[in-house]
Amino acid sequence: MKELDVKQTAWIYKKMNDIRNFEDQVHQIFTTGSIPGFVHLYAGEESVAVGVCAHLTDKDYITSTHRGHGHCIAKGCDLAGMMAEIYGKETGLCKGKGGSMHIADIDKGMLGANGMVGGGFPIAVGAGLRNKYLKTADVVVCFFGDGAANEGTFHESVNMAAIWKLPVIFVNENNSFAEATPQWYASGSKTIAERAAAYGIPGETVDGKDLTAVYKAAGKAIDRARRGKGPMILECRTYRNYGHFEGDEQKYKALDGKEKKYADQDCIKDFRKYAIANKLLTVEQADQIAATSKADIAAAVKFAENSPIPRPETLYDNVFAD
Amino acid sequence: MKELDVKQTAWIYKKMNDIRNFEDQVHQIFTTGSIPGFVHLYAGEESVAVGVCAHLTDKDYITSTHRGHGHCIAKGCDLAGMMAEIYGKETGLCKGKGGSMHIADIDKGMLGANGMVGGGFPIAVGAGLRNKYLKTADVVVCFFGDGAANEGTFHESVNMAAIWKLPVIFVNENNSFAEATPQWYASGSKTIAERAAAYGIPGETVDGKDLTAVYKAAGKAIDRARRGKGPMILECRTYRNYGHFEGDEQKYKALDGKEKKYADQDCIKDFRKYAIANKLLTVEQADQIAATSKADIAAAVKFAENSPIPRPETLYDNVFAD
Amino acid sequence: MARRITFMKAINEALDQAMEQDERVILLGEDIAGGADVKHLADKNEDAWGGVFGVTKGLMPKYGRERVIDTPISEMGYMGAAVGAAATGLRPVSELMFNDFIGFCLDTILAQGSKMRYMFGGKAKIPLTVRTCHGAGASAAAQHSGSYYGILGSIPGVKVVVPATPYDAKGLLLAAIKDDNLVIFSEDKTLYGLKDEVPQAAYEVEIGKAKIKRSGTDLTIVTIGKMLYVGLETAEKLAKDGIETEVIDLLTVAPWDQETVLNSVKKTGRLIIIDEANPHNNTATDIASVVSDQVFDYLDGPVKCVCAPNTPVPFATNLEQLYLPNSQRVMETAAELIADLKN
Amino acid sequence: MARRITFMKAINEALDQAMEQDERVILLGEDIAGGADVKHLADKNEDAWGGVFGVTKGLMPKYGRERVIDTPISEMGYMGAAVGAAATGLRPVSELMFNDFIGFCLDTILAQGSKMRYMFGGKAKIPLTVRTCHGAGASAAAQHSGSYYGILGSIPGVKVVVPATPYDAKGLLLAAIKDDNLVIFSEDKTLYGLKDEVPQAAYEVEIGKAKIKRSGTDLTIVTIGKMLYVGLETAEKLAKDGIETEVIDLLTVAPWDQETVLNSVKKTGRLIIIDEANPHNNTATDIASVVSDQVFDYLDGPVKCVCAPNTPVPFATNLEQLYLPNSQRVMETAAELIADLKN
Ligand SMILES: Cc1ncc(C[n+]2csc(CCOP(=O)(O)OP(=O)(O)O)c2C)c(N)n1
Ligand SMILES: Cc1ncc(C[n+]2csc(CCOP(=O)(O)OP(=O)(O)O)c2C)c(N)n1
Ligand SMILES: [Mg+2]
Ligand SMILES: [Mg+2]
Repeated sequence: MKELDVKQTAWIYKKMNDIRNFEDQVHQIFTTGSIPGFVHLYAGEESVAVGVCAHLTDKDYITSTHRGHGHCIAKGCDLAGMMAEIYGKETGLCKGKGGSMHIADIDKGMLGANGMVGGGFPIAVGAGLRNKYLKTADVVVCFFGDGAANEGTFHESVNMAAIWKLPVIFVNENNSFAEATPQWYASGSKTIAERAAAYGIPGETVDGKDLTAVYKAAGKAIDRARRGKGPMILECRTYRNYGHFEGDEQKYKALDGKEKKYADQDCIKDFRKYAIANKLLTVEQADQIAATSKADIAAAVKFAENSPIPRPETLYDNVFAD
Repeated sequence: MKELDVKQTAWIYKKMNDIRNFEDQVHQIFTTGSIPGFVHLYAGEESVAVGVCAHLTDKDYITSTHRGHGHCIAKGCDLAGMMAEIYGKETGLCKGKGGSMHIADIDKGMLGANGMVGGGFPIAVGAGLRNKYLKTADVVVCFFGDGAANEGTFHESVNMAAIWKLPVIFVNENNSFAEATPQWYASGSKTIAERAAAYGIPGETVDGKDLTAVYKAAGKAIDRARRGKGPMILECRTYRNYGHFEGDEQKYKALDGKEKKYADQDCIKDFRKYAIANKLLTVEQADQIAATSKADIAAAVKFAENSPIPRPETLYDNVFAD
Repeated sequence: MARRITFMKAINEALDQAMEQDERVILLGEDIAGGADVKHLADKNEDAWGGVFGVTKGLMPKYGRERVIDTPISEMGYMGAAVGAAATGLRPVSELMFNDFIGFCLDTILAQGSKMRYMFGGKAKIPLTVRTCHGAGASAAAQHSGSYYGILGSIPGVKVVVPATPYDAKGLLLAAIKDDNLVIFSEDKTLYGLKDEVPQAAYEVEIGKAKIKRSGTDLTIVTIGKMLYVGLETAEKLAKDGIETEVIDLLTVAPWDQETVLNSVKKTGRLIIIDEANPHNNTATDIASVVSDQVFDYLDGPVKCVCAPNTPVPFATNLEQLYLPNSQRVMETAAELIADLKN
Repeated sequence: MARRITFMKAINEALDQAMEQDERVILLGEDIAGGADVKHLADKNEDAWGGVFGVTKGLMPKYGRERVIDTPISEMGYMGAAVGAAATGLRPVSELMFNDFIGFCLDTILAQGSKMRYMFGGKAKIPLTVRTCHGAGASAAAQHSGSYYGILGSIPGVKVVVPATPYDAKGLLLAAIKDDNLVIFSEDKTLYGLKDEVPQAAYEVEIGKAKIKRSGTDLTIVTIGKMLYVGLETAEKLAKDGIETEVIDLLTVAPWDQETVLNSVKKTGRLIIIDEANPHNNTATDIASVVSDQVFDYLDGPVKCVCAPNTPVPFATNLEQLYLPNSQRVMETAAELIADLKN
């Protein structure tokens, strides 16, 4: 496993900023009505997607969720193409036909956001099977929420990955809530990680707001998977900054109880401090990265806004491959 | 929990014999071609169904599986009505429209055998919800196989029963195989019972060939559920005497390995010995019960054979309730 | 009956009145209250959401969490639990948030709830209502915009209703909950805000009966759900050309009302069915086949189906609008049928 | 081409040849080998079952457990894994033991496999074949005897084939595996023992093309799967009365071959479709609606569907035989259509 070095740190800090800026922008634009449908924002959870994907190459796969923007950005999807997709433009990564919940870029190893909670588990197992069958050392990361852990697909998929020792790392983003339902209500187990025992694989819970903790734990898990040691569950305790979707009043958030610790942390500020204190970034570099990120997102928005909507005839395209 | 007394012992010994004789008969008749379709026989696993159902009243519910004859008999379904059903006769418990895999008798608390592996879990949860909502002290027993424990419905249902503290006892019949697939291959966990931890509920494994062990553990679990303490998983290690279905060559059975201990035990002989040694039955009583059971099954076969096939117009009945 | 309420409120009121009338009625679904086990909400007896669209809002505060049950994200589990609760004497109403999630729980309908009574020789009764929503037009993309009432309606033992107005939504839902069978109640999510007159008192609209929403003698248009408005708009336009269109709101898609439809076609000799479902093996084609068979000799032209194309629902707004059947497409179709009338 | 093999063997041979030709082809399913991790079988490189009906027998010994993968009883899991493996470059063939289990895994087809390419703007390719079996007649009762190819065929992005002969089974399966799309290959379980001539060498039968199995000018009968034999039997009987029946084996139910069917009906003016599925919203009604629409002016009488009744499949043998469409029912239906010809 790579230790955090200067180059990696800059990459991480940029990606974290990209996600935050991207989501803050979408949050704002959404109120103007330019973005159709609904969006689920990843802001607040950046250290999970970035801390994990920092260990991946384009040949490694990830599966994602309805809250997929962060995973996409961390896995290298084009920011402008993503933004255009969210706007429903033909220049979007999916030609405007998928939207926020279905952004995908298979060439980058991004197997798709997924509108079905729990829909990604089996797909990740399939990609893991493929990697094992082709004897590659590539891995698959399956991101999933605390709510998704109660779907039957979780059980079936983790079990299959376990008995076949597939290179799949199940990364749980426990942000305390599934929509308006607390994890402590919906799960019989206290943590998600402890469910790993039901499949004879390791499970670990880390502070998902702490980039370095995620980075370290994910690095170990991914390494282990690359070496053919099989899957594990890595639970990252985190919190979403916004509502479940845009427009959510969030009456269920308590902020005095079990979730407070995670709600109060800003993973990007914390990582910045860490990086500077550990001489992995200078203040100037950090400011520079933050500024570049802002500019990149602004450019993405501009690209999206100036892009054409899909030509009508594309409605009928791509139902089947020829 | 009731201790095993003389009356209970006689009931148990009778039911165990009924199941064995019933299944042995079906096994024989099947070769003659009088029974249509396929049947999954319960012979060898009698102590599980009987040891558990000994604690239940008609107001308690059970859900069953494709291998349901034993559960039906233990829960009090009429032997002749069952046999007629398996023959596809109009006098059958389901008027010949269900067959072996769909025997049900809701008045007896028997919510149906089920052709879908894992199909019974959610139904058991629903019945448990009903019992809790109506503030009864009645329980639900959900019988399921080792193979069924890998269905997503297992996970979803046990979790729901756990968070709602429902009076549902999940009784696993671990007979080493799901069709031709060993439990040790298909499950990431060594035992089924240890999966209980993933839901914060107790799990226990007992020798499912030992009637007294099942009886004791089930009694405790059912008592606990009646007192509102919630669900648990009770795993009974057992073995089926016949193939998965009639006609199965059983090439996968090893009998030298992990399953040998359970394959070699005859739970009925063992229980007879135990009952006599503990003065719960005399030899004469035991012989008498065994003889009555034989006669009852013979009568059931005769009833089935002499019964009429369904009238053609019944094809269209009972799709909807009016 | 001057009171006007939304489609959503009409559904909420039906649930409320059904629960008031019968203690056996309970609700199950994801976030149908929301905020379970959140202390500050419990202290104030508040729900957090009342359903993702707010349809069930206020029911938990009134009836408590014993009767308005938030479930984990476990569709097969809680939908199957609803079947089990129904089989054992309750009258559950379970909510499948989007009909597109049917892929996670179809067994509970296909193999269990719809077949139990038959397989058990008439011994079971499954008084279960499944509320769900369908329909494109909300930019919800391919996995949240499908219309699958036709797939569900093909299953023996299942009744499927698709209301188009607040009045019928309330009455059909009350009837569904009273029905001793598995009834799927499929709501078009884009209609939730629609307001119309709805009586306060409880009433039932008969399941299995279509309604003639406009009488006519030249052409029959049968519509499903929201397509009613496309049908009415088209009828309006056609009236300007002197074509009198009979518009029938099907209301129940399984089993659909053959009598009303066939009688109308006997009169008009021409039929268009508007169905938002994908075009194959859907309710429209079923009606077309039955009508073409049963009243063949009355037909002055082919029965026409106007449906969504054979594609998933696209995200981009302009494509989604093209995807949905609209009055222009129906007009074009009608033009073929009524060419003789115009000459 | 004098070699005669069973329907089951034809399928087995197609799988074998596809695996031989292309390393990316892997098989997934419950007990498709059987006896995984049983030492005495491993020592002898034997499978225990080769599928519950023996269709995949011998493939594991030949290709190993890496390519013939026994799965846990986790339909949503392994069927979804097949989608994932297909999306990442393999060409999996997954077996759903009975099509009735679709309720456990529909999402993998409805929301994932069929929609990925569209939702992703053309970026994904899902070269996945799902083998399954349907059909009544084996006394397997309501949960193991349904015919759901029509439901699956209503989903955009899915192709569905239903072979009726060993020859077509082999050729269509090889074509399905070569196809870059999600193809459902639905086998009638009561045909497994049927023997017919099948070439040894690999060949493909084109997906989307129906076959005229008997030519005629008076009446067209379109059949799906096993119903071919009901159609042929009926044609034989009708021939005795001088009625020349064209029998078309549909082979692909989605997308079905409009050209062949429409051309035939243009010639004969009369059509009966025999479909074992339950009667509503099925392939038969779809064909009826399209034909009634497209060649309305050629029709000498209504298009007729002969299907299963709107009930689950009953267990008792006599009821099950009544449930299945048979030649007597088709003859009765034909009598109505050809009354004029006979006079
Ligand atoms: C199969 C399915 N069930 C339910 C939903 C509705 N839904 C969308 S997001 C969500 C909550 C997911 O919670 P979690 O897994 O914790 O992810 P988070 O939103 O917290 O990131 C639900 C219930 C869905 N999209 N798909
Ligand atoms: C949903 C579903 N998947 C698969 C099957 C096929 N099947 C019937 S029984 C069985 C094995 C069940 O094994 P287990 O749960 O251990 O029960 P046992 O037969 O050993 O009693 C399988 C796979 C089915 N009937 N339903
Ligand atoms: Mg969450
Ligand atoms: Mg077993």
